Amino acid sequence: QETLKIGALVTMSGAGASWGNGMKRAAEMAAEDVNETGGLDVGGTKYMVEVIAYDDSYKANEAVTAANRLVFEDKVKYIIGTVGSAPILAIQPITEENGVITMTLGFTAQALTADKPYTFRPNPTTAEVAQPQIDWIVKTQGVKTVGALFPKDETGEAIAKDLAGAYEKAGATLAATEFFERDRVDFIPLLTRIIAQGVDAIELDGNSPVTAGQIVQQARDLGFEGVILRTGGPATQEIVNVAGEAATEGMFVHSAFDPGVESAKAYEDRYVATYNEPMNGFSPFFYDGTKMLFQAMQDAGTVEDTEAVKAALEGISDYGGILGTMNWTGEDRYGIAHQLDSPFYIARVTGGQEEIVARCTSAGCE
Amino acid sequence: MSFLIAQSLINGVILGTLYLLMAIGFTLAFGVMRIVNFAHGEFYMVGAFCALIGVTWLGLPFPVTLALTIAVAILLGALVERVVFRPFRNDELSGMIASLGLAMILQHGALILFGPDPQAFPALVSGVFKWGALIVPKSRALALGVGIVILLIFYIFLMHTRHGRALRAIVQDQEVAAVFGVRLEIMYPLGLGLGVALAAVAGGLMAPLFGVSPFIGATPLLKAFIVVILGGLGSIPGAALAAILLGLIESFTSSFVSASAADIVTFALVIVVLLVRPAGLLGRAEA
Amino acid sequence: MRSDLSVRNLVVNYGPVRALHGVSFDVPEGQIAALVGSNGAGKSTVLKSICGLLKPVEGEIRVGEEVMKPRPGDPLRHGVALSPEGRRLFGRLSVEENLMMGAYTVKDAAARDDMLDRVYGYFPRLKERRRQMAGSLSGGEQQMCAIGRALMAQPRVLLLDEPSLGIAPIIVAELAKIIEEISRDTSMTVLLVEQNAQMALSIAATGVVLETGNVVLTGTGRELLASPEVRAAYLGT
Amino acid sequence: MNALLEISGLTKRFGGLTALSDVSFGASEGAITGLIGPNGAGKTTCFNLITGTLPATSGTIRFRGQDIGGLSPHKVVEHGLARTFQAATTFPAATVRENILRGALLRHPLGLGAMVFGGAAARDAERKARQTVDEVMEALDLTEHAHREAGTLAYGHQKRLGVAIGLATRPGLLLLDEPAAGLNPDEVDRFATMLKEIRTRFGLSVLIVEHHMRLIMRICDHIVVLDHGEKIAEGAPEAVRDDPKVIEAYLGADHAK
Amino acid sequence: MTVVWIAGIVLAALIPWFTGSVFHFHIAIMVCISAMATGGLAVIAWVGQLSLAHAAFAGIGAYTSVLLVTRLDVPVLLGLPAGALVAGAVAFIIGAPLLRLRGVYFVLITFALNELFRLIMLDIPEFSGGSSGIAGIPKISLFGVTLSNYQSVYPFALFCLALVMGLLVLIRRGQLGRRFAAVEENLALAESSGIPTAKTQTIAFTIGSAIAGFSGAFLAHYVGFISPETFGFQLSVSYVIMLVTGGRLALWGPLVGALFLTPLPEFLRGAVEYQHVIYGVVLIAVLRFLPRGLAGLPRQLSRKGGRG
Ligand SMILES: Nc1ncnc2c1ncn2[C@@H]1O[C@H](COP(=O)(O)OP(=O)(O)OP(=O)(O)O)[C@@H](O)[C@H]1O
Ligand SMILES: Nc1ncnc2c1ncn2[C@@H]1O[C@H](COP(=O)(O)OP(=O)(O)OP(=O)(O)O)[C@@H](O)[C@H]1O
Ligand SMILES: [Mg+2]
Ligand SMILES: [Mg+2]
Repeated sequence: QETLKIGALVTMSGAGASWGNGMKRAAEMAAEDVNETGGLDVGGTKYMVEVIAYDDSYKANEAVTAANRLVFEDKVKYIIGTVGSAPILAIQPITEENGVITMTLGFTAQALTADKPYTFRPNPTTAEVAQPQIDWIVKTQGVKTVGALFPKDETGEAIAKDLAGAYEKAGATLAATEFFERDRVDFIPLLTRIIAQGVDAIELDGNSPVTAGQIVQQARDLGFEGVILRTGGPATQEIVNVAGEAATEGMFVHSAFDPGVESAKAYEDRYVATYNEPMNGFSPFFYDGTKMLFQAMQDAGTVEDTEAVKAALEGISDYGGILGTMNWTGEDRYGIAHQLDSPFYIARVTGGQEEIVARCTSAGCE
Repeated sequence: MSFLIAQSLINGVILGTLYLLMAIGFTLAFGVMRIVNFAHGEFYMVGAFCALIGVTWLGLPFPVTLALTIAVAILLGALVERVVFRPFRNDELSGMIASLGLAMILQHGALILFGPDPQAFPALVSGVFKWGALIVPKSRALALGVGIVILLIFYIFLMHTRHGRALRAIVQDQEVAAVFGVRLEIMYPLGLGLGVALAAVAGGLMAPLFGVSPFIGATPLLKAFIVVILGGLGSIPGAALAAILLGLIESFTSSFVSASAADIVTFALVIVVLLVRPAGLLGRAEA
Repeated sequence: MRSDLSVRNLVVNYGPVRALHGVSFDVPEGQIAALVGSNGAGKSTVLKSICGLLKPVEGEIRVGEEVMKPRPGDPLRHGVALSPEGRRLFGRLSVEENLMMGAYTVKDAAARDDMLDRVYGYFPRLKERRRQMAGSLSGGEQQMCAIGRALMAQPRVLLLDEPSLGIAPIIVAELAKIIEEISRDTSMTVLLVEQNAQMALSIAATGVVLETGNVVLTGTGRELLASPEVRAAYLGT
Repeated sequence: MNALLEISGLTKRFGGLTALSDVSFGASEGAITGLIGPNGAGKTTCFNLITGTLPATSGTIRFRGQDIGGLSPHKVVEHGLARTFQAATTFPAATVRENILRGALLRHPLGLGAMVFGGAAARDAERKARQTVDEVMEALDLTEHAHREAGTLAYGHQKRLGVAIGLATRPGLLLLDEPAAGLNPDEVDRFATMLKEIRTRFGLSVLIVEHHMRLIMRICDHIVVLDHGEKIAEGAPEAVRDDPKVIEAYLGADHAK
Repeated sequence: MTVVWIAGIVLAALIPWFTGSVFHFHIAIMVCISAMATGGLAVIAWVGQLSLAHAAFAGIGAYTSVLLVTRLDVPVLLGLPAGALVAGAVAFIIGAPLLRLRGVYFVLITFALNELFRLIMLDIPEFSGGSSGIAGIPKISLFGVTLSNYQSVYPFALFCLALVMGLLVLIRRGQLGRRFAAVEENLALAESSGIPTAKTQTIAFTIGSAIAGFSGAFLAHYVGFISPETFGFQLSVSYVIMLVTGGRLALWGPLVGALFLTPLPEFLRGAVEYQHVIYGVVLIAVLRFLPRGLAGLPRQLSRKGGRG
């Protein structure tokens, strides 16, 4: 019996910690699953899976040091991480050169390119999910002009661009966009201006849960009565925590998670029971992603030859994950099909809870 | 347009006062005790968690919670003074760096205890005051009112009582102050305790507005830095002026130019002020 | 309560260097004593030890019957106040706030205000400058403020370290009168360290001469003034 | 005697307070000039203006015929004007020798390269500077303290060290702010002798602020009296001592004898 | 004393070759880079100033070199000194007004400056890559030979560090160091002893910031990725921590600080949750029990031994 080490290079301190913990725990639970059955059976050898978790504090330099340690010291061939865009770009020279398969959350488009064959992204980004949802919202809610606030960072800027295009296509306009420094807590002046432009809706995609919550609350305080929506970034519970039930009532959110789906619900329950914290919305993707990685190893019959594992991973299709059926896409957008496509939903918040109002695929909603 | 100007003015003044409240404990530690307290934001965070525990876990009324928060914070501050800052009383730089260590301990301690996610904090009041088109959210008005009262009490204590005077004296010459009967072993912990208490009260008051999580300390620290630089070392009126100015700049640039411009303008102003008036807007030059 | 000051066998070190080698002397209640000696003799060291700023290696300091603990603050409780060498004002407090710091432990507000008026009476200059930051005062003004601050404590034993330092001649004469007057009116015990031995010894009942950490001569002020050694060494005539 | 330092119409205001108002006087080559006056008269302020520590509100300051108003202090020192401070001021953590050496280097300027990389010029400069230091220490009787840290010296010695640092810059005019404060009369006398010696030995002129009338009367060739920021008298020591205005403002009746 | 120091440091420098671990090479390279940057900060500290804008100057050096190399095809070997030069030039220009402030005021204004740098870089994405930064930065190459692996970068890093430390030794021992010390101890007296304090401080600030620029450029080419966030306030703080832990005024302080604090997180990385708490505790303990920093430890020990 042997040990298979998997690295979790995620953010566990600072503001990205919610995501990082969600990812790390997903990997741990996936490992627990196979360890309980006596280990992962690859080509006749049983491997006990061990997750080695390091914190990158959402910083590129830290991530590089941690990646070096994982790759050269711990000799891992698989890394779950990173959370942030800058860290993934910073560690790719190491992971790609050494053939380390990496599963990142980082939203940057540059994370997936044809010359980075070992990087995969098991969660959909705005680029994937925005269009169908926006089409649906524009159609059903009669939204014409939209205002949006984004953090002035890589993710915020990328999302702003994607969304502007998506609204345009849907026949509405992203009329007012504002970028702000991350630590900002007061949005009243920005909202004052946006609302004064007479927008029908406010879009919150790209903001951290705390920020999104503050924006919702302050917008409602200012008497904004239009639609508030968030077409990406599952974090409804956190937003409700910050803004309160009253302010979030009727808000539309993106959700990857249908509590009606048995396996998904089971995962959430297990998560909460194990860690005694609410589940982060990205966690299920990385659980599925890790599981797919295991399957790829089994398909390839090796844990050492990551080239073969990579090929096997790329070959998986119609994977039955806890969130639904999953496939690799992204050839046309990124030049490499390393982007996972999975079903998702539009939910309305009522009484602090998500209530699914539309089911979507990349083709469209309802 | 004139509506937007009036609303921006109101927003700016309110925001400035909230910033003042966030900053004032730092001003005390810095201007009076000569500690550049990088853990200030974490004490704000601790205050917010105290309020959270009081209101949601223990179900206490908000005023009671606030009073308890102050008590806890004074004790915490006194303890921290004893354990961390005492050896650095005459060494500003080492004290400053020790406070960085303290900040790490507090933030990650909170992370271990409470997890990274923001916590739900029930709104105390909801709705807005309206005058024509002008709007003031009631939640802010409340924080503002309580904040101003606390600031006034604090100002009177520091400037017009003998203990306040003693606090200001010990930093300049603790030996001589002791010779005249000031009890250092009480005054130092008290001074820092008050600074911490002010930070914590700010955290408690603003928890309903801005949420509670282990990471909320960054903003108050940044604002406190700016307010202190602009306002001048230990000058409370200076801090007040600077905070309002900061609020107005943020409000007006955000409303009329763009949000990212607000920060650049703020920092550029900080640098210009320091160059033109090194002691800050109302600060007095070092003797 | 008696307030005579008695120093017994005081030994003080700075690191490895011994500054006082067993200094003993007494100042009777209500009298003025002058401590004279050349630079580095250890006069300031004696005063600092009395008010608890230095911890003696050996020796005992009493006010009346009570032995004082060698830490700052305790001597004040026994009524000892100091106007230190180098003034050491609270530079960023105003003149008046400095004076009020002197009266930090004085509970009786009326007595305190009364004393403030008296100090302003002695040094009208301070009254003119009461709102000015002490750090920006002229040297002599600072000296007056330091003396005033010590007076504000309403001590029974007043320690003055070179009060005439940097003070204009016209005020020095004044100062001697003030010290005499205070001591007489309030039966305050005064220990005066002075380079201006002429002035100090002429108002002192007792004189103590210190040389390299040892007491070499004691006597009444008058005796010392007349003593040829003292005249040669400290009066420059 | 030529006027080495000429001050005319010097005025300094701090906010509403006029610390110095339209003061004019001079200091002659080779002479010791006294600057006296009651506390707060503006003497130290006057020094601060001459040496560039504070900017003057108005007035001109000429040294050897050159206008040195508005120059920064280190430039003023280069012109040959050194000063000591009223409070004992030293480099507390350095030894006495090192303290004086820091002043002595002024007369042996080096390029940035030589300062970092050394070389013959740097060694030469250092050697010459050390010579100056030895001379100064001897003249001011500090040799026995050469290796002590300045911060541990008794007050009186620290003041003398201050004079030594100033002297090491080889000034033409030395400005002394109460150099004898804290000395006993005997030491004052010795200081007076010492000062006269160094004046001849180093070819100095001196402008001195002091409250020790003995010292002033003994050594000064010329005295300027300030009161409330204004010049109230000027002249030979005896004349100044007997001037009723000076007696009233500064000396007091006791000195009139 | 110096001999002991040098022997210890040479031994420490050899560790990666003994263990042969690639990761240890990485850590050793990071130590070199941090030690250089901290060395620059030390030069500024010698005139009594603490700069919280040190990361910004590292950033200026990094961006200068990266832009020269990627846009103008300048060889990296020239890019590194160019980074130092530009950082130094910027420091020289803004130094004069900034350095009128001292003590905590200088700390605060440099803090503001670092933030301003970050914000401005975020606002000019055409040069800085904005918040997504610049990835795929060319590796260091010497006369056409690319230092492609860690084992080959390390000797070069050691060489650069030796240069920087050599410069520090020369400054400290020479006349310039004497002037720095005078300014640090008593500015007013230094000025009136004929030392041009403003100029002296500017020189220190320029040299220190140029060294920071060099280290930043090195970092950029080594790590291969930079963004404005890389050179944020946090990095400045970590340099300050290294300096003070090592010993603020000790010649070997920066090196010792970097040597201690760069690997320290690695010992704690396993204790995921507690590592930052432990780090904080260690920091406070070092400050408290070793007031002269780690570099002062031998002296402190020998003194204790001598007495007891
Ligand atoms: N902090 C110190 N560290 C080491 N030695 C000191 C310290 N303070 C004073 N000394 C030494 O102790 C001796 C006595 O100093 P002290 O200040 O008591 O003298 P003093 O009589 O007051 O002289 P002065 O008339 O100059 O004020 C001197 O030799 C002095 O150098
Ligand atoms: N920075 C300042 N701000 C306000 N007032 C000041 C400042 N500096 C000095 N003064 C005032 O200016 C006047 C002149 O001070 P200066 O120090 O020149 O007096 P001086 O003649 O040297 O007195 P002394 O003999 O007591 O040292 C004093 O009344 C003093 O209080
Ligand atoms: Mg003395
Ligand atoms: Mg004076």
